[in-house]
Amino acid sequence: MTKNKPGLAFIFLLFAAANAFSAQPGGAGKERTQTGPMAPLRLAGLTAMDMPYDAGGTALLKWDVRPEDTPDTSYQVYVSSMETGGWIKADEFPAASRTSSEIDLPFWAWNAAPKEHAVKLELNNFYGEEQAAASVFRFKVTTVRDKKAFDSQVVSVKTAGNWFRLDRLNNLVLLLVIIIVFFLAVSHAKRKGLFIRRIAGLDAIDEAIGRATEMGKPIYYVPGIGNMSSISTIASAFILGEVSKKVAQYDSQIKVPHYDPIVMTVCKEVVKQAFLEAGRPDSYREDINQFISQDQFSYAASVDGLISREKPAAVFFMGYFMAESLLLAEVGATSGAIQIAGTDVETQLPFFFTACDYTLIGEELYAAGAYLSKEPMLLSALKVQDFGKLVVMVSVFFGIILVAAGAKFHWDPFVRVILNLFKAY
Amino acid sequence: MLKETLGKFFKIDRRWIFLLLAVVLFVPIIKPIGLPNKTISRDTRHAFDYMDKLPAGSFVLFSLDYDPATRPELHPQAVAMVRHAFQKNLRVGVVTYIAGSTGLIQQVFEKVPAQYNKVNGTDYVIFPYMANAVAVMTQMASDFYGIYDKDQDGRDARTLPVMRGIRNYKNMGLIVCITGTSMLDYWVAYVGDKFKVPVLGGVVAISQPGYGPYLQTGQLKGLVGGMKGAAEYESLIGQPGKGASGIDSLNLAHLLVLALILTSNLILLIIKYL
Amino acid sequence: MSETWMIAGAWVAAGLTICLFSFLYKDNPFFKIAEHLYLGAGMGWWFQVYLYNIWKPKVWEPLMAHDWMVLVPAVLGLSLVTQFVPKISWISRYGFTFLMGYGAGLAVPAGLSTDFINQIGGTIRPLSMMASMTSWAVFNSLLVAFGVICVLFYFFFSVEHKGHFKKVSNIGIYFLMIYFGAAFGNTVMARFSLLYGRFDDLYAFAASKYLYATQFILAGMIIYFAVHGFLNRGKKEAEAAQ
Amino acid sequence: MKLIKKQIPLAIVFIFGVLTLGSYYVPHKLSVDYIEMMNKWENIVSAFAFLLGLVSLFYSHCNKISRKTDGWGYSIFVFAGFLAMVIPAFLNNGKQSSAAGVTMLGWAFRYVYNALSSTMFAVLAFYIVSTAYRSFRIKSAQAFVLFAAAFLLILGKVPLGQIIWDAALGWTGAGVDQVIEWVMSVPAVAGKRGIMIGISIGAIVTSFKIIFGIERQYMGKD
Repeated sequence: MTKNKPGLAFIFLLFAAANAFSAQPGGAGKERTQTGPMAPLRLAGLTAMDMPYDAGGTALLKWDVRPEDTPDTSYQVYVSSMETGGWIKADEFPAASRTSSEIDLPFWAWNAAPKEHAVKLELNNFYGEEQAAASVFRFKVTTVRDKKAFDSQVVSVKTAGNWFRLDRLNNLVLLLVIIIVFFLAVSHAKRKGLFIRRIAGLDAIDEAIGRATEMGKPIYYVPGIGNMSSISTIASAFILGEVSKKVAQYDSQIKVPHYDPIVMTVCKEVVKQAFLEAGRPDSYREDINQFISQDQFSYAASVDGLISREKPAAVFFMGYFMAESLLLAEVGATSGAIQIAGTDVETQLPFFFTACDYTLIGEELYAAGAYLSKEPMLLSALKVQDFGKLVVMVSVFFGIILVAAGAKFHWDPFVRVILNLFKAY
Repeated sequence: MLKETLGKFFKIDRRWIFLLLAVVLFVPIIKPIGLPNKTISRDTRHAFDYMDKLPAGSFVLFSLDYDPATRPELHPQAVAMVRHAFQKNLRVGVVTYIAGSTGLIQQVFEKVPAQYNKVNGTDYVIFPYMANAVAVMTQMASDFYGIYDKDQDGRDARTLPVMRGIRNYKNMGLIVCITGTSMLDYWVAYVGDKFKVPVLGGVVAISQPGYGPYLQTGQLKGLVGGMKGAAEYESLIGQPGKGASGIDSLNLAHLLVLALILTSNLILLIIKYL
Repeated sequence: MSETWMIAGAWVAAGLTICLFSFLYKDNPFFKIAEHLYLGAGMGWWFQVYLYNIWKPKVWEPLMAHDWMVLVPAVLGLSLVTQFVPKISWISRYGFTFLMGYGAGLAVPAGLSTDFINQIGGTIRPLSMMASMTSWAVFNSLLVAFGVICVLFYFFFSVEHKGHFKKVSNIGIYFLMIYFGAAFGNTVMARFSLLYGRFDDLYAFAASKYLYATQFILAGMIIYFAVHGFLNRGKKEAEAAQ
Repeated sequence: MKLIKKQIPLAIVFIFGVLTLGSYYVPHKLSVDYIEMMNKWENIVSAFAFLLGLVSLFYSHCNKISRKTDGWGYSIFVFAGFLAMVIPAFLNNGKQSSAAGVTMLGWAFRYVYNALSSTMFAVLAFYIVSTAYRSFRIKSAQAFVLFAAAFLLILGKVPLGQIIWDAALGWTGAGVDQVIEWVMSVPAVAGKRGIMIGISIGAIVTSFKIIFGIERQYMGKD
């Protein structure tokens, strides 16, 4: 992965160069000399342009930093949509502030020159959204010193919507890298025997099902309150398949109370298939999957009631959970069940971890499905995830060394490059 | 023998614990104990000071955006801060962007104004619920009445004595946002920063640490956090109320949890090593 | 809302609250009633929310205004209902696939920026102030970075955790433990506040204004449990005597 | 048949997935409008998904009542609860308050739905205590760390705990809030961040599987 780094940086630099070239003011900011009683004070380099990388409706004003920018001086920016007059005060700030380097854009998309003032003006604050995007606006900057105001020349611009958020390039590059790795891994998925380390807690599943069989009590499998597009629910459905296969083999009972009707239909298929694969289609019953409620706490209340009445031997909590996690787990613990939980909601993990016998933490839940089923496609996806984590570990490790060194020796541009690379815009 | 008894205690019926907790939480409601609460956190102090220093007659805009779920923590804060505003003879305007909070706002203003002889329309005004908070906040910057032309009772807002001289944020002394949602972030980002209006916040204890950066940079002038913050604010204005009794309950309940954890570990030690 | 309704409300609310709390003692018919009421009320609440916030303003009204675009999601949505007819249940795939595709498309870039790039950035950024940091702050920043790497390694599935690897992933577990403990402790107060809020309501309903709703219901509940317990004991003794 | 049963649905996933994904990198108004429209559509489609749940609920409880299974009488209360929310909603047109004050729906929300849901939420307070009693037992070094972090957070959150800390450990010069802040902003952040990063990668990979039609469990079997 370290080898890739210079390559990435090179791509960024290319873009930066291309952008610096294209970001030239060009014809956008036409200067006009105003003819009036008061000769305007010329601000060198005053240009108005369209703010890049946005949906339109925001203008950008730039002019050079001047030696006159003393602390007691301030600038006022005026905007107008009319040919003459109609000035609205849009902004006011001390002269020693608002340089280009204060605009929060990465180095490959923005030239942060400290010798230049740059002011972003969101025109829809002053005009309607339609007008802000469509008309030509005129701007002037007034320098205020000792209660005296000097107008600048007037510049104008029409804003436009842009087609690419160059500032999100780092995100896009990362996305492409992951897609490539993803397809590499998927196309090699048929290769057997991809290694996955043992996941503690999964052995407990067998133990729990065995115990339930011995005691002749049911098993509850709670898939949580996620919908089918949450990853934990998808993982949970895979685990449910494996669990119900074992349940069918042992001829034990399983119950699955549902929050989401779509998840329920999926789980019905999964359980049916599992019973079929285990060679026990006759034991499959429609009421294994049961719809409870689509209201968070009434779901919890009802499942609590079920658990405390039926006293299951084992309870699985796998999927997406919110505040009801502890409501469910504590009742399960009281009724004496072995509890195995797994969720990727990090705020709820502490409660499962303390109240249940075994807990699959975050990603372990995703891995569990792969580990149990040994399905090549799942395993290869897990490899992509490991690759991603490797990228993070390596980036953090080298990032921290480089940034610390850079800061120590005051290589500010270098530090900025690294920080920009790892920032989402 | 001792071990056996302790072993029993180890597996104590949870319902005794439940009962203990219920008692511990309920008693202070009936009879506030007034456990010492000497420390007043810096952020609450700042919030109090800021409001305290406003000249009489300044207009304070309260954005009360909490629903029944966060009521126990935030309602006492709202009551205490509104009280303080009335004590200092400030003008109070109330807006909300959470539909569930209208009833709670009603509860605040059923009792508090009467204690300070404040009149609806002259000293305070309540505006109706509005959806789409950010759009409304931005709009208010240019013309307050463009959004709120009538108050909750349908009176023309422009003619109310309490609104005299108020046109937009520039005429307001302070904005106070009490919320369990991210509404406070909106006030800071879209109003406080942009239009240079001071903003105070009141939030639930859980989200309190997240506002550290805003406080550091002064984007928030002060912050009241959780029941503790409410109790502190009450003691600053010299009016102990639900916050104080709440913090009594919480004090005892937390102590109970700690005692339980320690006992269970102590028993574990004894059973293991004696 | 008249006075009578207020009092009725207090009785209903206090009753339902105490019925649900009674589950803490043990399962009982009152809890079952409250539980089932809650099932219905929960679904009823969401039904009217969808009705008045989505179906009416976002489907019905646009249709009446001849905005035919909303037919697309409405048909996709209706397709879901074919789930109940096994023969044509494949039609529901059109609705599902739309939901899944849109959800997945949203999740990818958002996950990349907030949970991936920003988290790496957040870990290394503090050290860019190296020159002005105290050694304690430097230590903290390094500790966070070290912890993140160890925890990530704990979730690394491609190598067996043995030897040195085992040590690293073990350190990761310690960081997880601190997080779990701290998060648990941090939530305690919020939960207590909620319970305090419920008790505060019950206390309010105990006032004479509400005709002592809380006291009467609580007393009724206690009497029920006492009588029930007494009768059951009688039964048990009778069984034992046989 | 395979085309409309399988390939078109998979094409839908792919097209909407890629368009939505791409719109993140395109700031143009068209892309903003697209996302707004999809948002609205998604709202509408998921509102219909709710019907699935409602029908399932009614079906299962009607079944219980008609078959007179154990405890079928309670199922009647499901319908009672449903009507208790829906009838006032119809009467008040979905408004919780009007010029005259709280409406019937507002009443039903406040005294029925809210009383029930906040009570269920509050039950957590009891469970958090009993869980703490059971689980924070120091049986290993890891359990000790868990215990210590939780103990510290519980202690330091209330004024009385702060007084106790000052009395017992005041000599160290570190206030309990400072220690808590350190724990929350240093080691706890590391733990949380590690979990979050892992999860986000998992989510991204699974989303790819969905977009490219590799993960299609949700479509059910043919």
